[in-house]
Amino acid sequence: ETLRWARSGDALTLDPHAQNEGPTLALMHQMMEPLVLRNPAGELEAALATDWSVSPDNPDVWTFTLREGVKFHDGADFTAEDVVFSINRALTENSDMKGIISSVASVEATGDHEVQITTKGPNPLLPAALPNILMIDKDWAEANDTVDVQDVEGGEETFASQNVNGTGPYQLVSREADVKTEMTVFDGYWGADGFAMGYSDIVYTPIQNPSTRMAALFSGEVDFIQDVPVQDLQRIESDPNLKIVSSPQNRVIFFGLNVGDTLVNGEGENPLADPAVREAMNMAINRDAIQQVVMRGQSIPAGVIMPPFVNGWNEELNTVPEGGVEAAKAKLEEAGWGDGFTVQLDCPNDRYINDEAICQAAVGMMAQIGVTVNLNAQPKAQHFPLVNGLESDFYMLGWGVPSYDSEYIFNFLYHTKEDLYGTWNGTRYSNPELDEMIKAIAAEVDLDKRDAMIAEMWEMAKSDTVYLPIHHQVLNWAMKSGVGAAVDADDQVKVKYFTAE
Amino acid sequence: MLAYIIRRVAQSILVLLVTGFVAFSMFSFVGDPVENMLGQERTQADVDRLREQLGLDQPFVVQYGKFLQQAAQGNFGLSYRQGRPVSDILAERLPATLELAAVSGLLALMGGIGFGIFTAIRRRGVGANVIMTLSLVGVSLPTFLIGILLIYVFSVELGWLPSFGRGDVVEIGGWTTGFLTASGLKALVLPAITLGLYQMTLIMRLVRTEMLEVLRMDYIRFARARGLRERAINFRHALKNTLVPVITITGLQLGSIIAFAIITETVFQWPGVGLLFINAIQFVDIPVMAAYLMMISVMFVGINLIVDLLYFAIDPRLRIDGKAGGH
Amino acid sequence: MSALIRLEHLTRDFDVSKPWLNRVIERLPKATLRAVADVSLEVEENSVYALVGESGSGKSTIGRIIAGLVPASDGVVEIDGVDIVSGDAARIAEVRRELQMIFQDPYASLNPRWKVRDIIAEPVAVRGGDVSGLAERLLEQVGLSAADAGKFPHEFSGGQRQRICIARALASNPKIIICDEPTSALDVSVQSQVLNLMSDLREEMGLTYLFISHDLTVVQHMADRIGVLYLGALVEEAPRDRLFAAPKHPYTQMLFDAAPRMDAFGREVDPPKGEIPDAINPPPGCPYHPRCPLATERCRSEVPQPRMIGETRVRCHHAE
Amino acid sequence: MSDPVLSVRDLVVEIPTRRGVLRPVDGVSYDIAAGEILGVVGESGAGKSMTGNAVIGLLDRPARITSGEILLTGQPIHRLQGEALRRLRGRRMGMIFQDPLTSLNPLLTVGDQLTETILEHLDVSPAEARERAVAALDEVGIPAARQRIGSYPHEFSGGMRQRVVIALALCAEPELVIADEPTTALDVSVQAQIVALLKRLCRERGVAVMLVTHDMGVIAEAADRVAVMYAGRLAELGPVRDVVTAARHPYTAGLMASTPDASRGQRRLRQIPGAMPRLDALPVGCAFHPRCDRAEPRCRQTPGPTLSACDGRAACWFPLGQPKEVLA
Amino acid sequence: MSDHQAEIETRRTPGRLARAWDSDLAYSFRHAPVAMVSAAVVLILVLSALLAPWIAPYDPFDPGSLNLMNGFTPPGQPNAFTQETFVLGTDDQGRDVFSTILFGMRISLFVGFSAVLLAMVIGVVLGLLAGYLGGWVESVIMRVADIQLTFPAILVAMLIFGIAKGITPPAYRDQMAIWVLILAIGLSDWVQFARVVRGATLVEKSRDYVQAARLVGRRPFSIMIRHILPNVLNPVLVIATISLALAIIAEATLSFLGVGAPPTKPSLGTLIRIGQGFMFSGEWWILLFPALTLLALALSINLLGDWLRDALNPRLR
Ligand SMILES: Nc1ncnc2c1ncn2[C@@H]1O[C@H](COP(=O)(O)OP(=O)(O)OP(=O)(O)O)[C@@H](O)[C@H]1O
Ligand SMILES: Nc1ncnc2c1ncn2[C@@H]1O[C@H](COP(=O)(O)OP(=O)(O)OP(=O)(O)O)[C@@H](O)[C@H]1O
Ligand SMILES: [Mg+2]
Ligand SMILES: [Mg+2]
Repeated sequence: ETLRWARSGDALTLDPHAQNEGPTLALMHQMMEPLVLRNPAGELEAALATDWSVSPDNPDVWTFTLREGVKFHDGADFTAEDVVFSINRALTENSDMKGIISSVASVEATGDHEVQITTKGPNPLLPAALPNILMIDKDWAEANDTVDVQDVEGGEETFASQNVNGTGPYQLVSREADVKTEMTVFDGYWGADGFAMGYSDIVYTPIQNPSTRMAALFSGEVDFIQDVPVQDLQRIESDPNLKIVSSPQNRVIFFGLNVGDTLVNGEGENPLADPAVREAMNMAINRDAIQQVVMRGQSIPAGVIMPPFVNGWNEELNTVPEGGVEAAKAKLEEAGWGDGFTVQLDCPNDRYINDEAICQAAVGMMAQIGVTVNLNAQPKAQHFPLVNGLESDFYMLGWGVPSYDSEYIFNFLYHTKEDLYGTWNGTRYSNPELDEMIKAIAAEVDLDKRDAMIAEMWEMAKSDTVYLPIHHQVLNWAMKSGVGAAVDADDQVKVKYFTAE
Repeated sequence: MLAYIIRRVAQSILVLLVTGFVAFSMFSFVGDPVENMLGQERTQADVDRLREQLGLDQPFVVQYGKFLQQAAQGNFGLSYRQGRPVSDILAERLPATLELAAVSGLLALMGGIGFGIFTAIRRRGVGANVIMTLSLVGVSLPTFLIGILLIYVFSVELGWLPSFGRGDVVEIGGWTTGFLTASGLKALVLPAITLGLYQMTLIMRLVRTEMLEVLRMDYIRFARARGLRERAINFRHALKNTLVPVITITGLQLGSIIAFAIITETVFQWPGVGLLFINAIQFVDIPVMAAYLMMISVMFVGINLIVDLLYFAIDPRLRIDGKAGGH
Repeated sequence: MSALIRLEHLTRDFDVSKPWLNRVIERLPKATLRAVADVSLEVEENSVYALVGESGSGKSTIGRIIAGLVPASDGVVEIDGVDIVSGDAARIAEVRRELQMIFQDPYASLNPRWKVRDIIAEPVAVRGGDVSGLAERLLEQVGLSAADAGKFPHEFSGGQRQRICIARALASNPKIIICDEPTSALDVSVQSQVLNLMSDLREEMGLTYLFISHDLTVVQHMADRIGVLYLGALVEEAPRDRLFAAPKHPYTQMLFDAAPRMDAFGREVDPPKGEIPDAINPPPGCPYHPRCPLATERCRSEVPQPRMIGETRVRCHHAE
Repeated sequence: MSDPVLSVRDLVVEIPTRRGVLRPVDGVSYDIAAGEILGVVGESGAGKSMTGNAVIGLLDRPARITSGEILLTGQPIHRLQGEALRRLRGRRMGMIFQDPLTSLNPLLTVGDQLTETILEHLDVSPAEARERAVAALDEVGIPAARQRIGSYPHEFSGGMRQRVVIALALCAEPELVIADEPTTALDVSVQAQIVALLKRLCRERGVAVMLVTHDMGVIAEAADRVAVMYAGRLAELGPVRDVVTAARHPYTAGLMASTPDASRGQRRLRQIPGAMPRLDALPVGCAFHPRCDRAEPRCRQTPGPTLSACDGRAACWFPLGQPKEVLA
Repeated sequence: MSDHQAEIETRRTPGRLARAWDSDLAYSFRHAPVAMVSAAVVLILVLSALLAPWIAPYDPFDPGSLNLMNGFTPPGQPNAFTQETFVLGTDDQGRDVFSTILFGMRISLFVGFSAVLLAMVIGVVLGLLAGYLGGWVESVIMRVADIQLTFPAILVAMLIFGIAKGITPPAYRDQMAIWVLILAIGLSDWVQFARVVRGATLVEKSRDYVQAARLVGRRPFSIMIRHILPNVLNPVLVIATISLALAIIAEATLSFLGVGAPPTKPSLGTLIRIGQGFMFSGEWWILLFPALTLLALALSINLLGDWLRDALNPRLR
C-alpha cells in the first residue's frame, strides 16, 4: 500500500549531514537511521545501537554496541567503521550537524560492532544528541566521491545530496526536488518484523499553499498531511473519511525583549530595560484568547519558554501571570510608564503556526495597556537576521529542544551572547551568575544535583522576565481515517510506525 | 533585416546586463541566506565563515562581477537551497513552466482572437456584450483567488480535476512532458485556465479594438464595394491587418504569462520555474534568483525578437523599407 | 521697393538614410532627399509672391525655412535685410516677429482644446504682450464676431476656422505672412471669401504674402510674381501676367495644359506623361527630362542654370 | 434605348441622431444612361458621397434609406439586403474612392485583390482570373502589368495606385461605376491622366459613371451632365455646358462666379456669403435662402421646390432666366 | 455671412455644467446603462471608502479597540463569548468585517489611485519627451521602457519591496508598505502610458497648431505642456481607468505573495489573502465579502473604462 504524504516544504538535500532542518531530517529518517532513535512517544530507543553506556572510570567515554545483521540498501553490511565515518563526517566543518554533537572529541571502532565515543568533558546527555545523526556507508561514500559534506561554494554538487544508501526501512526510488520523492520498502530491513510497517511505498509531495494542501486532502489526492492550518481541523474532523492526530509539540512560542540600555528602533530610554515594564507586558498578554481564537484551541498557554517534556519542567514554572489588563496597567503606571510607549514588534510570517496572527493579537493586547506596537511581519529570511543581529527590540521566536533538556535552552537563549553561547539570545540579557551555572551544569554528572541547579536557574530566569512565553504548539497531522499514524512531538514522521487499514 | 537582428541582440545584451545589475543590487535586501543555510545550533563563527565563503561580505558590484564572469562560462553556481547546479535545476523545471505557458498562451490566443473577432463583428449584439462583461469578471479578481476558487469547485467539490502538481510525466530526452498522459493532461486544465484567463481577456479586448478600427478603414469599405463576402472581408482583409498591431502587444503578454506563472504555480504547486523562484526568494537563494531573472529576461527579449520578425513576415511594407517596426 | 525676403542658393537636404548599422551591413550609401535645390528668389515688400508646384516639390519646405521652423542646409535667407541663418540672434528674433504663417488645414492648425481667444492671442501672450481685447478686435477684423472668442474651434466651419487662423497671424502685427495652401481644404464658395479677406487685409495693413499653392487659378488671382517649383528646384519665375501669357518652361506649360478648365467641355487632349520621380533618387541632369517632350541628350546630363528670357527666369536648356 | 442604367427617384437618406433626424440626402432624383458620365458637385457635406453610398448599398449605420427608390436597369435595388446586395456590388456596380493609398489593403498584392474580386463574381478558373487581372491592369495603363501583379500597393506611386483601384472597380465588368472624388488626392498632371482614363473606359465599355467631385473644372472636362447638390438636395441638374455657362440656380451661379478666373480680371472675387448650414440647423424654407441675394419671402417660408416641380433643371422658386445678369 | 453668424449666436452659450451635460460624452453616458450602473457602483464604493471613519461602526485599524474574543463571529449572529453582533461578521482578529472592508477599500483605492497617478506622471512625461524630442532622448526612453517590460510587474514589485524594507527606517515600515506598493505598481505600469503618449505625441506634433506655436516662439517644454498634453489626455484617461482596476488587483496579488499592505492595516487584497485561508473552514464571510467588494469595484471600473474607450474613440461612434 502507498502512503501519499504532503507537507508544506521539501527536504533540502538527501545528504544527512548537510542540513539540520526539520523537513529534511523527516524525509531522511525514512531511509537512514541513527544509533539511537527517539520514538513517537519521545523516548530514546535502540536503533542501530542496541546498547550504550558511559564508562564507569571515565565519564568522558561512551561505548555503543551496534546492532548486528544490519544491511545498507546496496547490500553492504553495517559495521563500526561506518559509524566512525558517519560521526566524523558529521563533525566536519561543512556539516550542519556538528553543533549538536560539538561535545564529541573522537570516535573509535573498538570492534566490528562496537564504537567508543570520547567527549570533550563529561556529557551525561550524549545519547540524546544522537537521534538525528544518521549513518551512511563508508565504502559507498568513498566509491561515490562523497566523503565530504557538500560545500555550496565549492561549486560541484555531491553524490550524497541526490542519493541515499542508508539502513532505513525505505529505500529511494526517485526524487525530484520540490516535486516528488518516491520510496519503497527495503526488503533487507532489520526491523521488518519489529515495526508496524503498514505501507510498502511512500510518495512524498511538498505543497506549499495551505489551501491547496487542504484541497489535496479533501479531494483524496493525498492520504496524509503535516502542517495543517488550525482553522481547517474542524472540517477534517467532520469529514467521516478523515481524521486528525494531535500531540503537544516540542516547540514553545514566545516574545523576546531588548533589555539593553537603548532601543534599536526608537529614541530615549529603553522602557523594556525595566523588569516591571516587562512584567506588565507579560500580564497584558491574554494567552487564553490567543489559544481560543487564533489557535482554535490548538495550543497550550505557556508560562515558561520550555516545552513540557523537557528535563527541568514543572507545572508550577508554567503558571501564567495573573492580573490581566488592569493589573498590567497599574504595574506600568508604577514603573513610571503610565503614558505608554512605542515599540516595534518583529515577527516572522512564514515560520510558526499563525505567527502573524499571534503578533497581531499581541499588538491589540499591548494597545490595551497603552503600549503602541508597530508590527513588522516578514519572511523568516528577513526576520531571523534581526534577532541574531541584535536589531530588534521585541520579537517572536519559537524554540524546540531536541535534546529534551533545559541546558539547551539556557545555552542558546539565556547565556550572554558570545561566540559559542547565547547564539539565539537577541535580548542583550546578561546574567553572570546564570552564565556560570550554565557552564557548570554542562559538566555535572550527578543528575540529581544537576536537576536542582536547573530548577534554581529557572527561578532566576523567570523572575527576570526577558521572554514573554505565549504557548506550546500543538501538533496536528491530518489523514485518511485508514492511516494509523503515531504522532511525534518533534513533527518527525517515521512511517515505519504507521499502520494501514 | 540582419542589421535589425544585430541591433536587437546588442540591445538584448544590454538589457540583460542591466537586469542582472539591478537584480544584484536588490538581493541583499531580500534577506540573509546564511540564516537559512545553517541550523539552529550554528555559532556566530559558522555564520561569518559561510558568508565569507559565499562572498556575501563583498559589495554587490563585486558579487555581480563574479556572477557575470561565471555566467559567461555557462556556470550559474550552486543553489544555496538545494546544493545543485542552478542550470540543472532550471533545466529540470523549465519544461513544466513552458508547457503550462504554452497551453495557456494558446488558450489565450485562440480565445482572445476568436472572441475578439466575434465581439468586433457583432459589436452591438447581446452575445458580444455578454462576452465582454464576463471577460471583465475574469480580470476583476486576483489570479490567486481564481485559482483557489477553481480548485475548490473542480477538485474539492466536484472531484473532477486534480488540485496540484503535474500528474504523471513522461521524460523524452531530458524534457519532461505532461502532454502524453491522461493525468498530465488533466492536471494542466485548471492551471492553464487560471493563467490564460487574464491574458485572454487582454488579447480579446485588443483584437476587438483593433478590429473595429480596421473595419472602418477605406480598404474594407472598398472590399465591400467590390462585393466580397463578409467572411473574406472579416478574415482575409480585416483580421490580417488587425494582427499587425496585435502581435506586438500579444507577444509581450505571452512573455508576461511566464511571469504570472509565479502565482499560478504557487497556487497549484506546479513544479515550474515560478515556484522555484518563490522558494528561492523565501530562502534567499541568490544564485537561483539571479539565474531566473536572467532567464526571464532572455525569454522576454527572445519573444520580442520573434514578434519583430513576425512583423516582417506579415507586413510587406516593412520587408521593403527594412524599417524597424514596433518601436 | 526693396526685397523683404531674399533667398540665395537656398538648399535643404533631409537625411532619409537607414540607420547606421543597416547601411554598414547592406552596403548602402547615405541617402539624402533634396527638398529644396538651389533656390534663389526675392519677395518685394507689399507684394504677393506665389510658389506653385506639385506635391513634394518643396513649396512648404521653403515656407518653413523662411519661417524658421526648418533650418536651411545651405544658402542665404534674408528677411528685412537680416540673415536668419548666420545673423545676430537678437535681430533674428526681432524679424521673426514680423513673420507669421497660415497653414493648409484649418482643422489641424487650431488647438482643439484651446478657446479661440487664447489661440488668437497666443503670439502676443508668448512674448508677454498685452492681450486684453485683442482677440475680440481681430475677430471682428476678419469678419467674425467678438462673441466667438469664448468658443472652441470645433464650433466653427472650415472657412471660419481659417479666418481664426488669419486673426492669429495678424495678432503680432506682422509684415510678412507665409500662406501654405490656405484655401486648398476649403470649398470654392468659402475659398473666395478667404481670398478676398486676404486681399483686403493686405491692402489695409500693407502685408507681404508668400503664397504657396498648387492651384493655378488661385495663384493667378492672387499673385504678383510666381515661382514654379519642380523637385525642389525653381524652374521658372516671372511676373504673373508674363507667366500666364508665355510660360517658358515645358513643365509650366504642362501644368497649364493639365489643369482642368471650366471652359474645356469634353476636351480630349493627351494627358501629360509620367509622374514626379522619386525625390531620393532624382534623375540626373534636368530633373524634368524624363517627362519632357523637348528633352535632348544635354538635358540628361547637364543641370540647367537659371537664365533670363525677358522678365522670365527659367531653368531649361531649350526654353526660348 | 431602354431603361437608364441607374435611376434614382426621390431618394431620402436619414440619420437618426441625438439632435433629431438628419437628412443628408433629401429627395434626390436622377438618371444615368449607359456610357454617360454624370458629374455630381457641391460643397463638402452636401450629401454627394451619401448619395453614392446609398446607391451601392454601403450606408454606414445609423444612416438608412427611408424613402424613394433606386433602380438598376429598371430593377429596384434599394430594398436589397445582405447577400443579394453583395452580389450586385462589384459585379454590376463598382465604386472608386478618393484616396488610392487607403483603398487598397496594404497586406495583399494587387494581384490577390484583383483575382479575389474576379473569382467572387465571375465563373472562371483561378488561372483565368489571373489572366483577367493582368488584362485589367493592362487596360488601366499599368506598364508591365504581368510583372507588377505580384507587387504590394505601397510599391506603386499615387497615380498608379488609383489606376489599380479603377482596375479593381471594373474587373468584374460592372454597368455602373460610382467614382467618389477619384482625383482629389492627386496632382494635376496625374489628375488629368485619371480623368482621361475614366472617360476612355466609360466610352469603350459603355459604363454609366457617377463622378463625384467638387472641382468644377474636372466636371466641365469629363461629365456629360452635371448635378449640383446643396444641403442634401439637388439644386440643379442639366447638361454640363448649360449649367456652367448659364446656371439657373443662384447657388450654381454663385459657385461658378466665385471660382477665380483671370479672364474675368476682377480684383475681388464674387463670393457667396456664409457657409452651407449644418444638417441639424437647416433654415426654414429653401436651404439656400440665407445666402441668396435674390431671396423672397416665399423662399424663407416654403421649402425649395424639387427639380421636377420646376423646369427640371433648377430647384429654385426664382430661377435665373438670364444668366448674363448674374454674372455681370 | 451675418445670417450665419446670427445662427451661431442664437444658439445660446450655456454654462459650463450645462455644456458638459450636453456633450457627446455625457450623451453617450446617459445612453449606456452599463456605464451608468458601473459609475453608480464606483461612486458608492469610493464615497463609502472616503467616509469610512464616519460610516464604519468600528475602527479596525485601532488595535486597542479590538477584542480578540470577537474573532470569527458569523454575520448577523451573536458571538459565542461576547454576545456582540456584527453585520458581516468578524475576522480572525475580531475585527468587524464591514468596517474592515470600508477601511481596506480606502487603502486599496489610495494605492490604486496613487500608483496610477505615478505611472501616469512618469509615463506621460517620458512619452511626451520621447515623442516630441525624438532622437537619442527617444531611443533612451524607449530602451528603458523595454528593460522595464523585461522585468515582469510582479517581480519589480517584489524587488522594490525588498529594497524599501532594507532602506526605510523601521519606525516608518508600517506606512512604508503602502508607499512601496504605490511605487512598485506605478513603476511597473508607466510603460504603457509612455508608449501611448509617445504615439499620440508623434501625431499631434505633426499637426499645424504645434507649428504655429513654434512659430510664435514658444519653447518646446511649453508646447509639450500647453499644447500637446491636453490633446493626448484622452487615451491616457482610458488607460488610467483600466490601470486603476489593474492596480487594485495587483495590490491584492502582491499581498498574496506576502509583499502587500500590513495585516494590521489591511487593504482589500490583504483581507482576501487572509480570508482565503478560511475557505475550507466554514468562515466563508471573511473571504466572500471582501472578494465581492473587490469584484464590484474592479469590474465597475473596468466596465467604465471600456465604455470610456469606446465613447472617446470618435471612430467607433
Ligand atoms: N522632415 C522631413 N524629412 C524627410 N523628408 C521631408 C521632410 N519634410 C519634407 N520632406 C520631403 O521634402 C519634399 C518636399 O516636401 P514639401 O512638404 O516641401 O512639399 P510640398 O511642395 O509642400 O508638397 P505638398 O503640396 O504635398 O504640400 C517631399 O519629398 C517631402 O517628402
Ligand atoms: N453618422 C453621421 N451622423 C450625422 N451626420 C452625418 C453622419 N454621416 C454623415 N453625416 C452628414 O451627412 C452629410 C452628407 O455627407 P457626405 O459625406 O455625403 O458629404 P459630401 O458631399 O460627400 O462631402 P465631401 O465633399 O466632404 O465628401 C454631411 O453633412 C455629414 O456631416
Ligand atoms: Mg506642402
Ligand atoms: Mg464625400
